[in-house]
Amino acid sequence: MQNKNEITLEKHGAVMLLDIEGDITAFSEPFLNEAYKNANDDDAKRILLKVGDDCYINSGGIAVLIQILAQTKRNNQNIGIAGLSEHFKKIFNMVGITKFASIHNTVEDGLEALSAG
Amino acid sequence: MQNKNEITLEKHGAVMLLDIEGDITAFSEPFLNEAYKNANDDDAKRILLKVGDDCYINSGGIAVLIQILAQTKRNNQNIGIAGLSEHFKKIFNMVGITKFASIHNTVEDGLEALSAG
Amino acid sequence: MHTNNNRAVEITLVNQLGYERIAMACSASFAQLFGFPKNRIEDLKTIVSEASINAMQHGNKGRNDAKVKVSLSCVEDIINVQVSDEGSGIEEFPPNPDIENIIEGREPLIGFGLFLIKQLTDRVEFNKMTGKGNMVNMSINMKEQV
Amino acid sequence: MHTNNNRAVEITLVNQLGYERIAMACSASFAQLFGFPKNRIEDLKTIVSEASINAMQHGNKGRNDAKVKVSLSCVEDIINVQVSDEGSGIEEFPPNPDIENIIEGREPLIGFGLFLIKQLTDRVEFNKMTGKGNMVNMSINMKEQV
Ligand SMILES: Nc1ncnc2c1ncn2[C@@H]1O[C@H](COP(=O)(O)OP(=O)(O)O)[C@@H](O)[C@H]1O
Ligand SMILES: Nc1ncnc2c1ncn2[C@@H]1O[C@H](COP(=O)(O)OP(=O)(O)O)[C@@H](O)[C@H]1O
Repeated sequence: MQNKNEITLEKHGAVMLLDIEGDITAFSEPFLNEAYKNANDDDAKRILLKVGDDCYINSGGIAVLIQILAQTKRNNQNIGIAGLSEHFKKIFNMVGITKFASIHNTVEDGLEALSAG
Repeated sequence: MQNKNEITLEKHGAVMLLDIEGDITAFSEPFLNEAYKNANDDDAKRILLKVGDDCYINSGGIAVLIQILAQTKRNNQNIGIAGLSEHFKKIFNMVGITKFASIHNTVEDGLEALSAG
Repeated sequence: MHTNNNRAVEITLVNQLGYERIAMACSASFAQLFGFPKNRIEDLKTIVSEASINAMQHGNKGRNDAKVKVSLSCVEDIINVQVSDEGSGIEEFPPNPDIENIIEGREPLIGFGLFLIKQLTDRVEFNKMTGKGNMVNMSINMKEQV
Repeated sequence: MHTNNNRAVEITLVNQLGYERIAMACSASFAQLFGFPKNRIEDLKTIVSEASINAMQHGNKGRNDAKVKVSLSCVEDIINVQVSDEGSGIEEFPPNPDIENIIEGREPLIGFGLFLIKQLTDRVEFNKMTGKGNMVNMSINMKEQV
């Protein structure tokens, strides 16, 4: 079962990029929390999540992401998401995630916007 | 149902390229026969079949192809196939199609080999 | 489980998270056969996924001897998909989730599955009871209704 | 049709050419869940396709009220797939096709389906009879045997 994620952290100037490999489901919770904790240990104020445009995201994964968004809000962090397919852009908009995270077509766009913001 | 093929004929010097869109199954018989007839009307002596590397080929399609190969053999035509995935290269080899048609990775390779041959 | 012979495709899955992907792949392939466009196939995959996960977790309550059944048919550019479990249906429908309330901790983090199903289907009936348990009956049109 | 509760996934298809693609997509997704490599997934898709087409054409003789059942399980890196129809099995096994003879018109153009099944499986049993008809029982290992 492909129930794990590989998440690579990469510092790009003031932005911490979390490059997430794999699907985003309830199983992603420990992996995303660990990566977010590591970003915090590095005192990241601007975070960009990168997902694969062919990854599978379900409501369990959406819940995990919202938990992260609740924390970034409390911690006054700026967070963006890059790489979503058109379908999941639509869904993230429906669910309201776009009120708490900016959506970017590419990692480059996201890094640029977050660096400026 | 995707039970049809679009086959485009293109003359490349001495070689007639039959670019086959769609899956190769028993349903392909009229489309392939028609395209082969058109190639013959043009007096083609060297024929390159191009298939999509993600197309679905089943034993019904293999039978249709073998019928074409029987005719190219009788008509002293030189025939090649380009674009097959690794899986279907293996299968065409298992079945013995490679004894009657040359297999090429790309259309360019196929055109070059058939032009020379 | 009740067998309806007019259904074009029926899939029975073990009650294990992850297997919803198989129902998704099956549904996508089915929709492709009928020439559905990519965006509608994505919608179909999501509703099948969410309904199957709910069937596994809430309907069958995680019991590993239970089954989830997904059945598909297509009539006149409309795909109908039914997802059945061995439970007794939704007892209380949660309100649509309000993300601002959730983020502020004023509302529990639930209800996204049903919300997505309601948003992405063109027609949906919950809590249809069959001989063997609960079923959700969903339809999706080839063309998105605006 | 006989229901074996140990099967992880069961798919029932209408008896119509083209629907074998749904069983293929389902099998591919199943094999992915278990981490099968791409080449073995392609082999699995081909054997499922060929066995399903044979079930539709020869087993169910094209009858459109008949069904084809495909069931999948995975134990220790081996996927087992059973394809059932409502017929009475293969009456006479054709020899492996000899393409030179076929091209020269000395042999009929048949036998490729069974040939591919025999070549691509690691184990196969034809003509297993069930309560409802004929079944072909095929296994494929995660790693190709050399
Ligand atoms: N198939 C089902 N059987 C019984 N109850 C269900 C079923 N599907 C959903 N529910 C109920 O509806 C609630 C909301 O479901 P959903 O929107 O998917 O969110 P979540 O799964 O996060 O709770 C569930 O918590 C459950 O109580
Ligand atoms: N499920 C089946 N039920 C009955 N007969 C079958 C079945 N599968 C195959 N056969 C028999 O075996 C023969 C060879 O099958 P196959 O190798 O697939 O080639 P083809 O379908 O081209 O005849 C068929 O012609 C048929 O007589």
